[in-house]
Amino acid sequence: MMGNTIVADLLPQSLPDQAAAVRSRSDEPVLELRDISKRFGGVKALTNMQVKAFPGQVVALIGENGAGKSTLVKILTGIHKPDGGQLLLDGQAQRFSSPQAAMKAGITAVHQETVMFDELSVAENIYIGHHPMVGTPARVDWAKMETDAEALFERLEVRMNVRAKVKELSIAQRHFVEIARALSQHARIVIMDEPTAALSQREIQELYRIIDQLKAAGTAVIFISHKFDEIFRVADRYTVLRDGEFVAEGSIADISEQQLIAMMVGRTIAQVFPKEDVPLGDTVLSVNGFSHPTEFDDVSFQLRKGEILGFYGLVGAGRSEVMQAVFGLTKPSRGSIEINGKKVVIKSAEEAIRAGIAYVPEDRQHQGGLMSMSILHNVTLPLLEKMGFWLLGKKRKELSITRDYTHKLELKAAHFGQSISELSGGNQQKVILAKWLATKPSVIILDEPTKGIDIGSKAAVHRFMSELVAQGLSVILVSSELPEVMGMSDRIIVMHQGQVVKEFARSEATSEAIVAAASGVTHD
Amino acid sequence: MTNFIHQRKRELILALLIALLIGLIGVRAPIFLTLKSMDNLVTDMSILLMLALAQMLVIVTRGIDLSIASTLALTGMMVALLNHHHPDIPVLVLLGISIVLGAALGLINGVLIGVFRLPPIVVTLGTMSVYRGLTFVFSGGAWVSSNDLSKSFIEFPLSRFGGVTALVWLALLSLIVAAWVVKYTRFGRELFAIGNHPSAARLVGIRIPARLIGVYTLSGMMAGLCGYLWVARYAVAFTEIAYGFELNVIAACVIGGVSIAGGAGTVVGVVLGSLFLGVINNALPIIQVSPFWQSAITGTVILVAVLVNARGDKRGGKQILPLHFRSASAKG
Amino acid sequence: AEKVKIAMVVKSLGNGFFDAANEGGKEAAKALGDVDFIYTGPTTPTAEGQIEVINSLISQKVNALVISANDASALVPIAKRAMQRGIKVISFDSGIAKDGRQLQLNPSNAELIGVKQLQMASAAIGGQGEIAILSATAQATNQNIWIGEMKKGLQKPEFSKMKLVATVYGDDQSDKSYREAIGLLRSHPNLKAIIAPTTVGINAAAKAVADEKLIGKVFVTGLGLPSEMAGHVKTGAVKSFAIWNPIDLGYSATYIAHEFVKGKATGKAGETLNVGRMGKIKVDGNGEAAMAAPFTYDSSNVDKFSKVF
Amino acid sequence: MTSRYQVEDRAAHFWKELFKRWEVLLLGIFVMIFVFNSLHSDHFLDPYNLADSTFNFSEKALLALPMALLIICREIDLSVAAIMALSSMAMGLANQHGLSAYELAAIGIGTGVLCGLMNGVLVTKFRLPSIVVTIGTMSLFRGIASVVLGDQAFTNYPTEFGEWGQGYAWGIIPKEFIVFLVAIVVFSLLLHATTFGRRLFAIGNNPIASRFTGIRVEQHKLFLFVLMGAMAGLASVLLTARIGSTRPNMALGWELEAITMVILGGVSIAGGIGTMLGVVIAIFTMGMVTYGMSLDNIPGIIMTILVGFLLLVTITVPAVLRLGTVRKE
Ligand SMILES: Nc1ncnc2c1ncn2[C@@H]1O[C@H](COP(=O)(O)OP(=O)(O)OP(=O)(O)O)[C@@H](O)[C@H]1O
Ligand SMILES: Nc1ncnc2c1ncn2[C@@H]1O[C@H](COP(=O)(O)OP(=O)(O)OP(=O)(O)O)[C@@H](O)[C@H]1O
Ligand SMILES: [Mg+2]
Ligand SMILES: [Mg+2]
Repeated sequence: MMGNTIVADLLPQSLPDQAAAVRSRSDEPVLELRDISKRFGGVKALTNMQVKAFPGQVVALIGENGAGKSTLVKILTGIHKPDGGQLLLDGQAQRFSSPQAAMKAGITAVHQETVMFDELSVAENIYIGHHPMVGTPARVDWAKMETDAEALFERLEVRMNVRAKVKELSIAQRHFVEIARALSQHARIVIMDEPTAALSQREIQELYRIIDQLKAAGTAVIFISHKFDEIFRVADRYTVLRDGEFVAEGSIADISEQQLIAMMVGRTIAQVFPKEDVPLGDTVLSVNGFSHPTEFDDVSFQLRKGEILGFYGLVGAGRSEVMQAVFGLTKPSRGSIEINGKKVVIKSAEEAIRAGIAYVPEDRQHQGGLMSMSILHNVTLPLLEKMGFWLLGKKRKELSITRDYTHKLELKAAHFGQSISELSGGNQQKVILAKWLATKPSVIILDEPTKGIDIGSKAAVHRFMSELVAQGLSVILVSSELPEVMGMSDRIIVMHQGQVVKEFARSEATSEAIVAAASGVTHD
Repeated sequence: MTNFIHQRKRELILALLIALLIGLIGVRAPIFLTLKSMDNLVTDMSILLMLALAQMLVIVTRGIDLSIASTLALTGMMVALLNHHHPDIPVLVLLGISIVLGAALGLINGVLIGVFRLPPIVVTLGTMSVYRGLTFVFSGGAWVSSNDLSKSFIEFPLSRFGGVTALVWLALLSLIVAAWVVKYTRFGRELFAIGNHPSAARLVGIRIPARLIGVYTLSGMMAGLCGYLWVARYAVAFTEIAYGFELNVIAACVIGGVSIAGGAGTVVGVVLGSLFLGVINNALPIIQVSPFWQSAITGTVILVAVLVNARGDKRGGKQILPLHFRSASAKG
Repeated sequence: AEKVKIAMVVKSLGNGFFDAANEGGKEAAKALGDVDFIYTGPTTPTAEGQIEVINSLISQKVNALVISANDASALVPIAKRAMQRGIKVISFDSGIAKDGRQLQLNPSNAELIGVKQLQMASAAIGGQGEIAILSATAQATNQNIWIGEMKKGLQKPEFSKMKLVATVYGDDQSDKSYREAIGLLRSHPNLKAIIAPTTVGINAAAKAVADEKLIGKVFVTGLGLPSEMAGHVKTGAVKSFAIWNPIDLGYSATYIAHEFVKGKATGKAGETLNVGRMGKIKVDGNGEAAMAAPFTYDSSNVDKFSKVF
Repeated sequence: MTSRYQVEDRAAHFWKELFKRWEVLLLGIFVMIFVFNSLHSDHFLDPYNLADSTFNFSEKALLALPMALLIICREIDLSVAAIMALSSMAMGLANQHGLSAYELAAIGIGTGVLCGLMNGVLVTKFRLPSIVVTIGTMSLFRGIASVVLGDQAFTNYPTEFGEWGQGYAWGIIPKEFIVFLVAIVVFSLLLHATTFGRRLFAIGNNPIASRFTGIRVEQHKLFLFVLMGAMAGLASVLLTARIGSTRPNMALGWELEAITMVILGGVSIAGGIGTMLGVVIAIFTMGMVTYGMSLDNIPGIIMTILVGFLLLVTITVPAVLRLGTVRKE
């Protein structure tokens, strides 16, 4: 499979022989994991876990944060070696000694982390690790690589300049490059670990279409997501795991969302969006005519005490940039901010924190967490200023603050001295949330606060938001999840290409109207 | 065309600067512009260029090789001693030996960095001391001077083929090989991928340890080859030869726009960077700038070059030298 | 009886000149019978390095230090501390300032060295033409003294037709010295001779002249070791060069140190020192003593001496 | 509301973890070397000799302490030794105008501050990698010293000034060493007991997230470069006082020795990790290794082999162990 990729068979659907063969025994799993265990030091990530994947079917892996989903993916792709258990491919036991071995066996993954090489071209990003070669002495066949890549995107019906450097692409475009990479390898099994986390509604639709194409071609898909609407849309089967252990599996057709949730968390969750009504007070934050040379233009809004203000828009609409400017991280070219009716100038995050604003960024790996620092040090970092110059003898105080806030968010960790790189994605997010809540802000800006968080914790975050506003805080909720925005917000502001296009009161918001506004459709 | 200019902006600016510099020097000392002087210039910068090309491949992986000057001294001393004691070993064999020796020394770096995942700057700082010390141990601190070396040994680097010195031919060959490696081999392409995003490189199945071992071995090989060339060219070997030369090599890369953060760098840039330093080193004695000024001028040039290079290049989260495996455990 | 510990501290290890001086020191130790001889020095020729070495020698309670200094004044404090602890301090070759030693043994007299080099250059180029100097580092004490003497010498009528056009520094690095030499040849097309009073420099200059195919047009001379220079004498790039005998120098310095330890010498002005096989040497008003005039080597004798040092 | 999960305050095997720490390993090495030296040489345990041995590393150690802070912050300064040369030159110039010892020291440290400021501004304002900037300023600073000094040396410093570098307190402990001890206390407190220090760790860990958390990353870095410059100036004051002479090539190569001390001390070159205790133990270990060897008159270059080897071994051993456990999984 190294040098002789042919454009025509890039997509599995044009592999009639193989597809037919696979389909003929589609009741046999193409891939099966039995009794897989994996520990990281003292942490049991997986215990006797089992999964089956069938050709032409999508199996959804469902579990809370830290349940072991990503670990499973890494075992399947040869990145981690399991401590015990069996991996069967077409009924044959296999051991992957390296990622290459897994790739050769036809397993590819779109990982939860971005796997992108900024300085390299789109085409090369797809073929890195398995460049097509030509001639003697063998050399990289650039021409073929580029035409093949173009053909791939044509099949995906995505427009893409394959010679562009990846650093010039948008987040969504990058995602398609990753998907194209997975497809470029004749995979029989494609794994997608939270592929939709950074995609907009429209792009998610695109993805569904691609998954359907894969299924039609007999490819087995393993799909990981925390969003149930997606799971019910794409999956044929489900496998639930809890705390690294197998719980149940079956056909999606035979099960309801409530049942899945119950299996996943081991209890039932009453209400996902428990927004309580809170009387609104005076305006606490007022942003007037904020502009930026490239990112956004003339953005104004008011936030009242006890209010949750939702910001909706497609990825790239500029919401994050506006919030970062409010938080003093970037400098607006024009505009002013008033807090409690008084004009303030915020030139740095430090001043913003002092003014009572907190900002929970969307990119937790790069902007949020201090990955190799402990939970304790992460949570207390923004509080240091208040602690004074000397830290001697203040450990007890730091611990009690950390305990308070992480407890409320149901953090799962061994101890507070643990570095947060050892936590699962969702638990990292909880630490970061705890850090900001501990600053006791009067305005808290949450940028995609539940991205990658499991449903139980998501409910906890939402409940917590309600509690916050009940205590008199004000919340700005930036989210690309429509149900979340609609469920939680008192008011919804929709942005499109750097501008505020529409504002909805809670009562008048309908999903159709919001999506239309976000896509730039104007019909007044 | 405009695209070309856009992509190659740095290189074009640098090339213009060099042309300007050569012009200015020529006005002051026309002798600098003679063919003979130019011939001397390219001969003189050959070793710098060869080492810088190898160093570029290392820096591209987010690494650095501080041990090259010591490797050069050690292999240079070994082949000089060999030649002294066994004058009948042909020069080409010695050339081969110096390459193999250098490769072995580089391999040690490579294994420590690739297999044991140790930071390159620390490993090569350590081997830099060790290799330099071993040079002293093997030579007993004594010189091997021109009288101890055979005529053919000394003459090879400056012997001319088609009017051009062997040194320049070797540099040209290295240049072609480096350009080929960077553009047309999996090895070369994967070095860039590793430098761009090490943990992602692992996920797409690049064998990082093997690649790193390869690139440090290559760097050692080049240093070994240059060890022979250096000793033969200056007809003397002693413990301190090429002391501190690794910084010149790194400076040549940096001036040529190789990003110390890894993942970016071009062969053309490295050639221009080496040329820049070569011109300055050669011209200052000729235009009779007081020798006391040389160091200050070199320093200023490096600073100006990086300032020019860096404009518009805003890479956040920079490190001294970002490591390969650090983000592998960071999850998301 | 208790052995006398004498330590020779040189500018840097791995220098052929000092290795030869070491031989001389060992010879003296053997001749004297009751001497424990230590040969040491820093790796790079810096004053700080020498100070570290001397520090440890003081700790070892040696009886005498024989030092060739990298910096005349920087070694004064540590040498004073040594003297306070009863250690005799003698400098040789490159001296320590007067406060920091009991005697300075010059290999020769600075004026003689300067003039000698001018004479060799003059003989090589027929008494007239442009000459240049390629020195070591700009800080080297002895280099600078000799350069000063050469500049004085050029005022004399017999050298009046020679013109010093440049003084450059190769930092005792072969590549830099080589490049500086090439620079001299380029920028001074009428250059006739390069005087390099340093072993790295004279080697590099000779190589540069040979590579530039200027043998017979430009002559290199200066101070070098026969073993290192023999090749260049053969090619003709160097007609003659000079050096005092470093073995004799090491021998004398060690011998004198022993005299000091035994209380047979004090370093007073006008004192006559007994230097074993070298005879007697007189101390001048500055507390300095000079050994002998430098010896000239050319094609007639270089092979013989290259086997010795 | 109660959480479903229990999170302990600290690791269950806290003490077991402690023994795996780098500092403990280093301390073991230090004790071994100390014992070996005492058995091997009669002169080693002499208190006067031990006190004198600190002359060999006190000034380098003053460079290592702030260097540790910089490296924890993901920066590096290769120009420190060159700053020392330039500071010394400034003091030499001032000395020619007959300034007092205190004024000379102020000028030395002030020059260091200016040099550090220049490094800091180039790194933080222009966002250049510090390794590149300081390779450039290294040439520049030493170059300026060389331009001013030429082939001359500045000497004749006041006696009182010389006393700071050469003198002893209570007749036995070198004054330089006392300066170093004070610096240890100050730097340890700064890094481990203040919010400033905690922020340095945060910056080294993730500069972007630190900025998002309200830390003025660039100001902290700028301050560290200035501090580094000031300490290099202080080291220069002591060195100049000790040797009573200024030359452009003074303290040549000390930057690498200081960095070696820091890395040996367990500070991660990737930033964010390290302790002052480790660095201090590393300084003493290196000091004792070289002192022990020099009592045997082993040439310095052999010592560099040993120090290089020590560096490689101390980083490789934990890596080999780590690799072993990974294999077992
Ligand atoms: N490299 C590692 N070192 C230590 N522990 C790890 C490592 N990788 C994962 N773990 C632990 O294994 C468990 C499972 O993590 P994993 O990332 O598989 O969860 P997940 O189901 O993907 O969660 P999420 O939905 O939050 O992404 C967690 O407790 C996590 O802390
Ligand atoms: N063309 C592009 N090239 C590179 N990066 C881009 C591009 N477009 C957007 N990005 C990056 O993608 C991220 C998301 O874009 P942005 O923050 O502007 O959108 P948003 O409205 O905040 O979207 P969301 O919050 O839903 O992600 C930003 O960090 C931005 O820098
Ligand atoms: Mg996951
Ligand atoms: Mg955004």
